[in-house]
Amino acid sequence: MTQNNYKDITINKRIAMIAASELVGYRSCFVGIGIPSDAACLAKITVEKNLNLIYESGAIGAFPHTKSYSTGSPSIAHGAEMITDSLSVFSELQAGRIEVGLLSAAQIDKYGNLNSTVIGSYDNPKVRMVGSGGAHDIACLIPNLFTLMPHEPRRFVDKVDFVTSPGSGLELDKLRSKYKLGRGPSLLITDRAKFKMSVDGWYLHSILKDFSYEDAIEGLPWNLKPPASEPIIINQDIISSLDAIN
Amino acid sequence: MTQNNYKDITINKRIAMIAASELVGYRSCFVGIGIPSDAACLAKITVEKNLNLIYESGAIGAFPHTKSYSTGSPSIAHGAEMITDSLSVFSELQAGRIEVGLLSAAQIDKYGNLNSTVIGSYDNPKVRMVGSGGAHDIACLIPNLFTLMPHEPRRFVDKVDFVTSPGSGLELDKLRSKYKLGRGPSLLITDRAKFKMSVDGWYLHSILKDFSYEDAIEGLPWNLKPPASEPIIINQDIISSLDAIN
Amino acid sequence: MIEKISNITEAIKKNINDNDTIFIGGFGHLIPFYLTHELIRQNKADLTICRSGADILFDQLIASKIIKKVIFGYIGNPSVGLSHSFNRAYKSDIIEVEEWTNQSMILRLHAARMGVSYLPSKILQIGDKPSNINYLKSTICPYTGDLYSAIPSLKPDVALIHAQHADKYGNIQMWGIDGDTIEGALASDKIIVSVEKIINNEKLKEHPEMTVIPAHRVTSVIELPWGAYPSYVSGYYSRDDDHYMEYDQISRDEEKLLDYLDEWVHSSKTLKEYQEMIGKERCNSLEKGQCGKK
Amino acid sequence: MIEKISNITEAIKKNINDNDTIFIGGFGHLIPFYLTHELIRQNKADLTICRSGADILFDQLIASKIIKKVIFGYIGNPSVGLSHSFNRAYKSDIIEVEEWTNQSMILRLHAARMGVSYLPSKILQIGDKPSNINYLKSTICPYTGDLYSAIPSLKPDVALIHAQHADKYGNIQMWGIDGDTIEGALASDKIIVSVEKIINNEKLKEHPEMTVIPAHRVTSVIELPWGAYPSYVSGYYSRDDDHYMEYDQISRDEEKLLDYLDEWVHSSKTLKEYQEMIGKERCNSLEKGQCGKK
Repeated sequence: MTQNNYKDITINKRIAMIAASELVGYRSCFVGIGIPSDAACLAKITVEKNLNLIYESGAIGAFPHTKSYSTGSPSIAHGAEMITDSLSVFSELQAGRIEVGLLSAAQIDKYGNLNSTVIGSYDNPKVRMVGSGGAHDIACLIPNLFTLMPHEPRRFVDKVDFVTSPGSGLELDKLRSKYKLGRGPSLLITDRAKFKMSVDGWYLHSILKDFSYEDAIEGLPWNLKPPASEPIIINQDIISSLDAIN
Repeated sequence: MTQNNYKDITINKRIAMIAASELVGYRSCFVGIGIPSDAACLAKITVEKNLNLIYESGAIGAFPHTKSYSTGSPSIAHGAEMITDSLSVFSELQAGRIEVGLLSAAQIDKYGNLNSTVIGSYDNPKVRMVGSGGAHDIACLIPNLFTLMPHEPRRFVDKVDFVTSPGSGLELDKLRSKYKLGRGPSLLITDRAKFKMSVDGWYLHSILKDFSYEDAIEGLPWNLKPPASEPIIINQDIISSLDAIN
Repeated sequence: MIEKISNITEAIKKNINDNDTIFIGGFGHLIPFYLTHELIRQNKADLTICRSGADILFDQLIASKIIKKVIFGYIGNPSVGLSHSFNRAYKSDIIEVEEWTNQSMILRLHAARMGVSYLPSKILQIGDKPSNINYLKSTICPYTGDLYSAIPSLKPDVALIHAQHADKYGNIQMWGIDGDTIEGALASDKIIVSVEKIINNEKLKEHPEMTVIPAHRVTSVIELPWGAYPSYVSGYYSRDDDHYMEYDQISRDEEKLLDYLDEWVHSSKTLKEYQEMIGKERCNSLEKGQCGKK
Repeated sequence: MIEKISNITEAIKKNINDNDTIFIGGFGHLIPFYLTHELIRQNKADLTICRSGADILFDQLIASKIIKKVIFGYIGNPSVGLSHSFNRAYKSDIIEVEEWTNQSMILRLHAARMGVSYLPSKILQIGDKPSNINYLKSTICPYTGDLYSAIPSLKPDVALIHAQHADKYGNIQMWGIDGDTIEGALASDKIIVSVEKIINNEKLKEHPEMTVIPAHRVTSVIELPWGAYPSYVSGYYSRDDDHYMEYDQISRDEEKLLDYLDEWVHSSKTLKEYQEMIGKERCNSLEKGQCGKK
């Protein structure tokens, strides 16, 4: 499978495989349903067997083998090493005891602010979405935050309509330090590239093999220079295990 | 057994039987080891079958059949309907969800202040005792507090050496209201009599059958008038069940 | 001992008043659908409903126009889509909304459970705050000077929850995913519980660590097997994911949703009718589905 | 997966430094006697020990002169009498003391577990405060104006606890009386656990609701059957009440106590020696004694 063109892999799996590569070295990961959960599962069965998956429903050491609709789904409970309550999990989060978190959202901006609340104004929105859930809490508290987004240009904006989950950058960094919060999103992973955070917002760090610079920035509203780093090549173990995730 | 002279009953059982009589109508009781536990068990098997016994160790709906040394002893866990943690039990206490509490101590004063910390000064005591445990917390928070004391005159003082568990009376009532606390001790039960709380401290409410006014106040330092109420006669069911407690 | 076993009509009629604030249990798991539907059948009015993550049961209550206010951290149809009835009500301003986050909702309930009027937390100090919680205040640690949000307590009048087992005195046993169900129940003044099965007190005492709410805190217990359908019950039956997906389509259309509510709520006046709506075949299949430890 | 199984010498040597603050688990039940005795055998220095209700294990540590400070809500020999070594040390001013109440100790640990530097509580506003906690401050609810004590968090460096089971990855399973054991463990930076039995991961996952500490939080696991003697372990053995009563007599006399420590601690260099001190007959009798669910 090494000869494969990465473009033949589905969008969600491409995001999951890049994210899984980034989870090496972590022991505990706060995950939500969807691509975050897939990425963490993929890491756990390949490059980071020591990773403990933690869901806000209270499942710890979980490892869902089938599609999960809710963090409280049977597949999350099934095979978990521990089931406690949400208070315990969020307490661990606030105490800085969970190392890394993965989030997705409807919109992301230049500083990694995420929006899952409204498109338009809060009181009179065009689209009313599901709200924060635990996303705000994770974005504030987790020491290391990775944001995962399919490369759909409408999701990438200069300024999100509503800051559900706060980002990073010069202004927010000061507040994060003042309130003793996590350092905010350090990484943005799309299905085409990897972006890292600087005081001036996201910069393009590296591009997935088989994709061009133009692919990586296509339709994104930010000013993004070509990356200094080599193309992203994914560990063969991860590629071989992609069928194990949904 | 109705003809029995109450003086033939042991001191601890006499206290327990009066206290058990007072527990009618309550649904939940915070109990410690010793006479409090005995009294609550006695009530539960006789006059108040609906009483749920709650121990600070986290045992709820407990019903120890053998002697317990610690609130965490096997006999407390054995046959309990629920075992949770101490945080939960103290939370229920602070939320006003436990109706009545029973406490004992080394010293008691006129306003129901209890001492289980030191005899003498705190920093340089004659006797250093075990400290509050949960006693301070119960005395502050429980809506209804009964104090149980063997009639040993040295335990009854004008002013306790250290207020481990705060009492009642004019001054403390104001503070209890300011801090939204429980109303403090309303009842003192000895093996000879029952005392109730007024703004001026304890008054002698009634005397156990077979004991005299002189017996009831013997060696007590407070100014106690003869009671207006009839002698205390204990429900026959309670008397018949005294063998069930230690 | 006082026996707490009741029937659903009486339990809801006696214990829930118009204008009450109601915590509804279930975090993906153990959502008290049938018990809560009784609020709709009895046409209660001006209720406030609350929990951290709310799913389609909240949508149904809002569609039934018995809700004055909703307090939540998340509201949607998990992994499927939006809460369409909530969204319609939100846009047309016919319900009050108080929007928090999951952690802050849980801390609100935890504060009430612990008997204090607020708890300090690091969250909700940066980012946008929904205008409905502009009243949120801050607090400062007197030792470290650390700055916190002061998360205000939320003490519901009544909790409606579903669990696996209870004894007749009202001791409640539950296992599997809890989320904020126990926290919300213990925060509430009254607790009404539907269970898959009433078991006897001796059997219950074999596993005191499985008891999550003690008898003296419980108002009423009702035996309602399948009462958590289309959510699931560990040890009993799996989640009907298809039902949730179909609900997404149905609830986009107000007319279709009224038909759905007529079938699944108004016409299911007895538990037997609800079980018939689910159907024998589906029951069999869900009992065989993944649902965790017996 | 990282394996956490260790031996007692290494676990204590590597993970505990002089001057550390150590939470010691066990509330009547599951007191980690043998594991904690290793602190004495290794002659650690200037330790601070803490928990809510402390019993004779604290007395032994104080008698061994390795303790600089003790933080507690209760200290004694439950239902039997006083902590004589503590009392001698208290009167001769050779240890620092910080005396709270059981609820405030638990709230201190709960604050650390929740990641905040204080929690509001109604207690400790009236009555006498031990002079050692004159530093206690107050706080006020910004919504209701309610007045509270600000209970400061307490985050121990290490927790030493005993439980029934662990798997080799460090998932810990426990049942029966907990008290503040889990709260104190989760509040701590490192967690060292002795267990009656190592079980395999598959068996552990049959009961995920019995897991109380997840693998990634645990530093070391050591299999030490009878490690909680003379306290007890639900499902394994009962409490040796006689030992506690004899200890009261022995610990009144410093000479006798040194002999006791020599036998039960210094000479019990291996677990086998400790078990021999207990004796086969006593073990058999305690296994048959009341000890709760298997």
